[in-house]
Formats: sequence, C-alpha cells, structure tokens
Amino acid sequence: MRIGVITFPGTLDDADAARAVRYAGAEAVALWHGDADLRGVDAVVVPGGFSYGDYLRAGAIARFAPVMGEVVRAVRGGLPVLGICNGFQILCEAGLLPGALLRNAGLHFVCRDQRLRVERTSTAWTGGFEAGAEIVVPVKNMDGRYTAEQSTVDELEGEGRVVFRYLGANPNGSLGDIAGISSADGRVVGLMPHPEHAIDELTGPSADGLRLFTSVLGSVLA
Amino acid sequence: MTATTHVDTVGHAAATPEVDQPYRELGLKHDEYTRIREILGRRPTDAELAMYSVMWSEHCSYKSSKVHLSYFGETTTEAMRSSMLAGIGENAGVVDIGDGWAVTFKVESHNHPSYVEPYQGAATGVGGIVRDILAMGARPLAVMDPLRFGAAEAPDTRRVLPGVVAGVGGYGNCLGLPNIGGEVVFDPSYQGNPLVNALCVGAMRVEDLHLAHASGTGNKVILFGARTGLDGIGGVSVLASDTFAGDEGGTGRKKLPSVQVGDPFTEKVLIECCLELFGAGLVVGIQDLGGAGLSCATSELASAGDGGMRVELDRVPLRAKGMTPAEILSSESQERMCAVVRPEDVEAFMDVCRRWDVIATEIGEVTDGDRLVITWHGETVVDVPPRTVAHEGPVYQRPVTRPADQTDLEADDPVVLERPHTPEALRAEILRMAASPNLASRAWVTEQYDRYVRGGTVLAQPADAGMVRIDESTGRGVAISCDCNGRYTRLDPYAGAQLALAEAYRNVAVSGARPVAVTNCLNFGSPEDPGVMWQFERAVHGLADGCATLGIPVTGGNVSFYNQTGHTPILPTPVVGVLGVIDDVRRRIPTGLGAPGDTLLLLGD
Amino acid sequence: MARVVVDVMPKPEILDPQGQAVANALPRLGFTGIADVRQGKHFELEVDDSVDDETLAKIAEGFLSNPVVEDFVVRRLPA
Amino acid sequence: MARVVVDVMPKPEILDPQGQAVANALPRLGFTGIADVRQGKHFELEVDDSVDDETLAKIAEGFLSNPVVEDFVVRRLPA
Ligand SMILES: Nc1ncnc2c1ncn2[C@@H]1O[C@H](COP(=O)(O)OP(=O)(O)O)[C@@H](O)[C@H]1O
Repeated sequence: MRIGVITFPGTLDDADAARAVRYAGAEAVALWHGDADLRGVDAVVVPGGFSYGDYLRAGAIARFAPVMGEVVRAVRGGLPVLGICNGFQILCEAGLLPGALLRNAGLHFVCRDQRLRVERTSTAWTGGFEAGAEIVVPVKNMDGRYTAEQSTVDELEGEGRVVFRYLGANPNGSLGDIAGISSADGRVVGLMPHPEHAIDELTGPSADGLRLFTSVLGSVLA
Repeated sequence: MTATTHVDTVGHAAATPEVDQPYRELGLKHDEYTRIREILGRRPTDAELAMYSVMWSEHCSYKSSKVHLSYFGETTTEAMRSSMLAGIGENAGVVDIGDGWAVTFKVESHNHPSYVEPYQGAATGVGGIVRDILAMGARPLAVMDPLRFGAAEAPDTRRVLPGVVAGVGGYGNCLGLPNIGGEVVFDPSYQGNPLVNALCVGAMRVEDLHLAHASGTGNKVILFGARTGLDGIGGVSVLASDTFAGDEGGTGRKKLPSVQVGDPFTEKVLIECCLELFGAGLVVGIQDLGGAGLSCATSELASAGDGGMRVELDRVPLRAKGMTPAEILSSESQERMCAVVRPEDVEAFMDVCRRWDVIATEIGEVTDGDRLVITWHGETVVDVPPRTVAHEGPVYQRPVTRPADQTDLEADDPVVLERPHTPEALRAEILRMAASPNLASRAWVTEQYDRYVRGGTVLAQPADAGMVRIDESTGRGVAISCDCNGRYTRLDPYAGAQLALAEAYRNVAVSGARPVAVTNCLNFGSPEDPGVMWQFERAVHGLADGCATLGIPVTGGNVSFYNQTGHTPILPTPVVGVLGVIDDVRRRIPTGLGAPGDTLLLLGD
Repeated sequence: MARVVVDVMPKPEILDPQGQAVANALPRLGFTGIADVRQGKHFELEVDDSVDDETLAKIAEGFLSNPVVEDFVVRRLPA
Repeated sequence: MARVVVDVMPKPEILDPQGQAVANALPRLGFTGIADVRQGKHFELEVDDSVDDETLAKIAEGFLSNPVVEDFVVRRLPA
C-alpha cells in the first residue's frame, strides 16, 4: 500500500505525515506540488503548514498547483484523500470539501492538546475507530474556524458528515464545534487537528492519531 | 543613466580628499574615521564609509567586549575543546555529539528593533538566528525565546509583549520550527528596552560542516534568496541625502525606516533550498546576510578566505528603484544568503534554486589578490583590505569601575524582611506569589507557539529543558535550557552569571541529558558606563570560571550593549544556554511527579 | 499601465472577529460614536492596459476572494 | 450615521510578502500583464455624524495602522 504525501512550498508537516504513514505500515511516497503526477498511489495526504505563507488566504494559492488537478481528478474515481490543517484548507479552497476556514476567533495562533470526538466512522480514514470515541490530538493553527452557509452546515450535520468535533473549549470558534468533515462518500476527509503529531507518546500527547492512517489501509485493502 | 554619474568612486575619492563626510551621523568617532583614511591612504568612498561604519559598530565589531571575551578562550582547556568542531568566531559553535552527528546552537538578541516594532523585530530576530545555524551547514531543528519585559501592568508592556510573542510565533510557526522553551520575565528596568533573545539549534552530519570563507581563486560568489530593498538601512540614508541633495524633488531621500519586515515563507523555502545545495555538495563556503547585509557577508567571506574577492554590485537584484551602492551594501533586507561555488557547479546550483523558486545571482568571484573590490556599472566604488573591515576593527579598553551603590545594595540583606509566621500568612504569601506575573502560567505565550512541528519534540513546555530527537533510528537527541536571573546578577554579576549557568545546567541534567556546551547572550547597558563594564567583566569571568569548573566550553554567543532607558541600564542579563546530549530520547525524564506511591527524594542541601 | 484596486470583505452574515476586536477596543481608547467596524483586504494592482475588466473580475472572484465567505469590489483608478 | 473607509497599506519601501505572493502566483494561474501587487487592509466603519475628520485620522493613524511600516487613507463614503 502506497500513500502519497504532497509537499508545496511552505508545507511543514510533510515529513511528519510520511512518518505516520510508515508507522501505520504503509509506504510513504513524496509528491511534489509542481508535478501533475500522483505516482500511482493508493491514497493521498495533504499535510499541514503554511503553503505560500498563507499570505493571500490559507490554501488559496496551493490549490492551483499542478498536483492538485490530479488530486481532484482522482477523487472522482474514489481515491481516499486526507487534508490536515493547511491540507484541509486547501481541500476547501479546491472545492473538494464545502465551507472555509477563517482566522481563529481569538485572533491568535493556538497550539494545544485537543480532545475530539470521532463522530463518523464510515469514512476511509476513520473506519478503525469506535463510534463516539474520544481522542486527544494536537491542534495548532491560525486559521481554524470552520465556517459555511447555514444550509451547508445543516446538510453536513444531516448527512452525518461531521467526522470530528471539538470537546471542551472550542479552540477557534468553529461553527458547531466542527473539527473535521468528509465528502458525501466518506473518501475525502479534512480536519484541523494534527493526527500525524499523535502517533506515539514520545513525541505527541497520545497515539490516537495513528488510527487515521491504519484505517485507510483497511479501507483500501477491503 | 544618472545613477552612475553621481557615484563616489575610488578615483573620485582619491582626487577629492577635502570632501566633508558625515561619519559622525553614521556612528563613527573622529579617530575611527582617521584610521579608515590611514588604512586606505585616502578618504573612503560613500560605499566604503557605509561598510566601515556598520562593520565597526559595537554590534558587529565587539569593540568594547573583545578584550573581556578573550577570557573565554583563556579558560577553555584542551579537554573542554575536544568535542568542539567550531567555536567562538564562527557564525555559531558546533559540537560533536557522537554517531557522526554535529550540533550547532546560538542565541542572539534583537532587543532594540523589537521595541520600535515588536512584531517585526521579534520575527526578524528569529529569522536571523535561524540563518546563522543554516549557514553552518545544519538543518535548523528548534527555537527558544528568552524574553524580558517591563512591569506587567505598564501600558507599554501591553504594546510590546503581545507584538513580540506574535512575532516570535508568526515567524517560527510559519518556518516550521518547534518552539521548545524560553523565558518570560517582567522587571521595570526593561520598560523602555525589552529583551528579545532568540536561540536556534540545528544538526548535521559531521562531514557536512560548512564554514564561512571564500577560498579557491575563480570560485563564484552567488547571492540568493530575497531581493535587496530599502528596508533596514537606517543611518546610511544620511549618505543618500548628502550625496543626492537636489535629486528626487530637491530634498534628498527622506530618512528611511530602519525596520525590516520578515518573510518566513521565503526563509522556509531558502532553508530547504540550502539543504539541498549542501546535500549535493555544491557549496564551498556560505554566509548568511544579517545585520550589515552585504557589507558583512562579502567582507567576512573574503577576510576568512585565502584570497580576495571581486563583486559587481549592479548585479544584485533590487526591490526598490534608484538604490545607491552604499544603500545596497547596508541594506538589511532579510532572507538572503551568499555562497561561494566552484565554476563547474554554478549551473547545478542554479538548477536547485530554480526548483525552489529562489532567485540566485552570480555577483562576483574569488580573486588571487588580497583586496575586496566592489564595482558599480564598471566603476570601482570599494577597494579595501577585507580584514580591516571584518576582523580588525577598533578595540577599546573601556574604563571599569565598581558602581558606587554596589556596597549599599549588597548590605541590603533579605534577613530584614518580614517572614510569614502563621498558616494564614503563609497561605496569603503563596497565593500572592502564584499570582505574580513572574511566576504565573506562561500558557498565554506558549500556546501561540507550535511545539509539535517536525515530529521530534520530546520535551517542551512545561518542562525545564526542551528536548528534540535528532536521529530517528538510534533515538539520539539534545536538550537545551536557557536561563538568567537579572536581579541576582545585579547584586553580584560574577555569582549571577554562574547561577544562570548552574540553573541551565541543572535543567538539562534533570531531563536525562549530559550537558556538553554553553552559549550565551550578554545583555547589558552602555559600555561607556564604567559601572556597566564592571558588571560585564565580572559576569564574563563568572561564566567562564563556572564553565571551567563544570568542564564544558562556551562555543559562542552574542553581546548586546546599550540596553537602557535614558541613563538607567537594564538589570545585567547574561542569558546562558546549555546544550546536553542524550543517547536515546526514550530515556528522557519528564517533568512532574510520577505515580502515586513513588518516593520523593531531595538531593543537595 | 493602469492602477486597479480590489477590496475584499467578509460577507455580512459571516462573523468578523478582527473587525469586532477593533470595534470593542475603540471605546476603551476613548473613541466613541463608532457603531460598527468590519475588516477586509485591500489589493492594489499595477496592470497592463491590455488587461480587461472581465479578466480583473475573474482574478478578484476566483483568486483574491473566496466566494464562500467573501464579497469583492473592483475599481480602476484614474491614471 | 456615515460610512467611512480606511485603507492601510505597507509603505512603498517596506517589503510586502503578501502582495509578492499574489503577484508571483498570477502568471502560474494564466493571468499575465499584472506588473505589481500590494496587499493591505480595508476597514469599513459605521460612524456617528458627530465624529469629525480629525478623530478619524487619529483612529486610523494610532490604531488601525502601524505608522512605522504602514500608510493609510481615510475616505468618507457618500451616504
Ligand atoms: N518565551 C517563552 N517561549 C517558549 N517557552 C517558554 C517561554 N517562557 C516560558 N516558557 C516555557 O514555559 C515553561 C515554564 O516556564 P517558567 O515558568 O519560566 O519555568 P521555570 O520557572 O521552571 O523556569 C518552561 O517549559 C519554559 O521553557
């Protein structure tokens, strides 16, 4: 099983995402923003960071990269894609997930160990969790406030597409405490917290995040 | 083109010895200016004057501290030196930590810019120290930020503190470097002069160590990274307005802001680009551009090399129109590096830069002479012996006098203070302490810093030392702590510096790492104040003697003078950073109590 | 060459914490009578005369703003 | 009530990484002929008629902009 990890200029958590992929038992394949080529991978992770400095708007410039055209095409064929933090922002900008991520309500960068509830397990990336599981994963961002039109939020809630929800204090003012959502078919998932920073207790607050990466193995092999 | 007709060339300078030059406005003393004329055998050109004035500033030349800093060398034994691959004098010290790994670390101050513009000052402080580490050939791994502010409730602290914290975070977070520790201290003496120190640690394979020198005649000098603009020029604009009086609407160029704006995205790309260049073996020598910009980079590279250097200044990519040679040489535009590259490697070098969208320009070459010659559209505007600019600046033996109030201060003993005697009084005392700004939680600060990025952070807040893993296969890692108590140092600078060292040493030791090296950032008042120089000399001796006792060397550091409000200096603040090595980070000792039932032991007396 | 300005603002129904923070701070600084503040982005472009209004609208809509949460206005400045 | 707009821009000699990022991206998106882009902030204020121009300038200079690195322009919009 080969999982691609995209690097844009300004991507920061690509090495960490690749490490998480390896810890899960898959092969991590480096994908370059400028190459319109997914190198035959079975799934793609769009990692966190500040692509292009987030200077215009988080994810706004990265979504036009040649590699993203291939991602959009492959998603139509059911390729599992996980967007983490800046990756989530890029997927929203690219229209693969609805809504947008805006400046945190507190106007500061926030880095903390965040409790989350796994709300949906019927996605490519969360099949290995128990429904309703509570996990701890770091959140760290400047623009993490999930926002969408009310009708979109209603739709997401109605279809059970809210995948992760913040527990305890909402770190950024997200609507409905939404931390992560999925596409209708559950193949594309985006979340603000960083599961790749919670793959062992040595370098993270827990090993809970690893399960997203092991889940996708199950979903692809199934 | 008018730009060239106005330029003050070497020939013109030789022919016009009587021209009145604004050296005082540039911060040079009369005898320093005289010495420049002696060295050159004529008056300096505008561009030369700009170079000498920045390079001979206190900040770049260490002219007041040099005679004292040599004590670090005198007290370093061969045994202490044994694991040092590069020491004082390089961009940053380098230590061999075993298994073929080398680690480099350094603290620098960005105090004054951070008072003027807290966000950008702090941001560019982080950017600068990271480039220092990168220039050694290392991958930067983590940052720390020892900070000092005025009283917590003072109105100006409300302006400075949030800006500084946002700047440290804004730059470091965007660069992808975990923040693994620091300090936040409040004291009224820092009111008009906050301290913003930034530490960076990086690692490399021993064979990848790059030193800043330009050697090999015919090798090319390549400037790469951001374009050069008018930001951060400050004092040199007096040259522009003098020389160009009558230009630009008759008023000369208005005084330029000496503020630099950081672009962490460009720096992140520059880091990856540099590491790819190092990995491919395309770099002979490299120097970052920080304070004093190209003046510093060209003169230091040439001075440390075995030849001379020729630079065509008109090839430097600019961001502003009509910049003069003096302005280009003094610009402190951020996110730039200067490399020396073999001619046959230039094309491969450029390819890597293109891949990262980094602008790279060949601006000159290493020559077999011993002069640094800089031309502007074919005309020579600088022709100097580079050592006289970079390494042989003025050295002062400033007067040193124990401050008159020192005896009274020492006599003012804490035994006269009232102690709580009842449980209620003790309780009130503890609550008061817990609520005091110097002891309260730092979460408001540390929550704004990414401590997870790179996935190698093993200890960060609230631990006593930060710790990062360097080698994933073996678990080898380093721990760092930086500490200082300015109040102790004010009472006794010798003991205060040793206490700072001892605290940082202990913090590293209790994490499970073995302390191996020391860096420092010596923040003091004006060197022209004999009392301040006394504090400085005592602190240096205390630190050096302490290091000799502990058997670990000082591998580098930074001196920041003129930290004062009016005539009142800050508390003497020698921030000491200690680096430790741990063979396997899985054996770290986390902070805090263990499990219920564990035994608590107190060590020491 | 023409100078073009693009202003991008959060849609009225979208929470604007930056504008809010400014509005809340003003009375504390002694400035009264400011009922509301909203904060957006202001772009100034130097464009070739060949660039037509349709292209500018595309740039503003598809790139400088995010239509999910933002509105924009394009203005050509008199030379 | 009056509507007031304040535009805050990085000073011309100051590096503008945001504008630069936009300018560099445009050709990659297929938009040519944009020579330069600068990015700043755009504020829209609802103010009481009692608030005079001098007060507005004070707010813009002392609070909405950072005079060390930014310039500002205040405009009253026709009602
Ligand atoms: N400016 C800062 N940047 C990053 N970390 C900081 C900063 N200030 C304090 N910290 C971290 O917060 C924790 C608590 O700090 P402090 O209260 O100063 O600890 P101590 O009193 O044990 O030295 C430490 O881990 C320290 O490194």
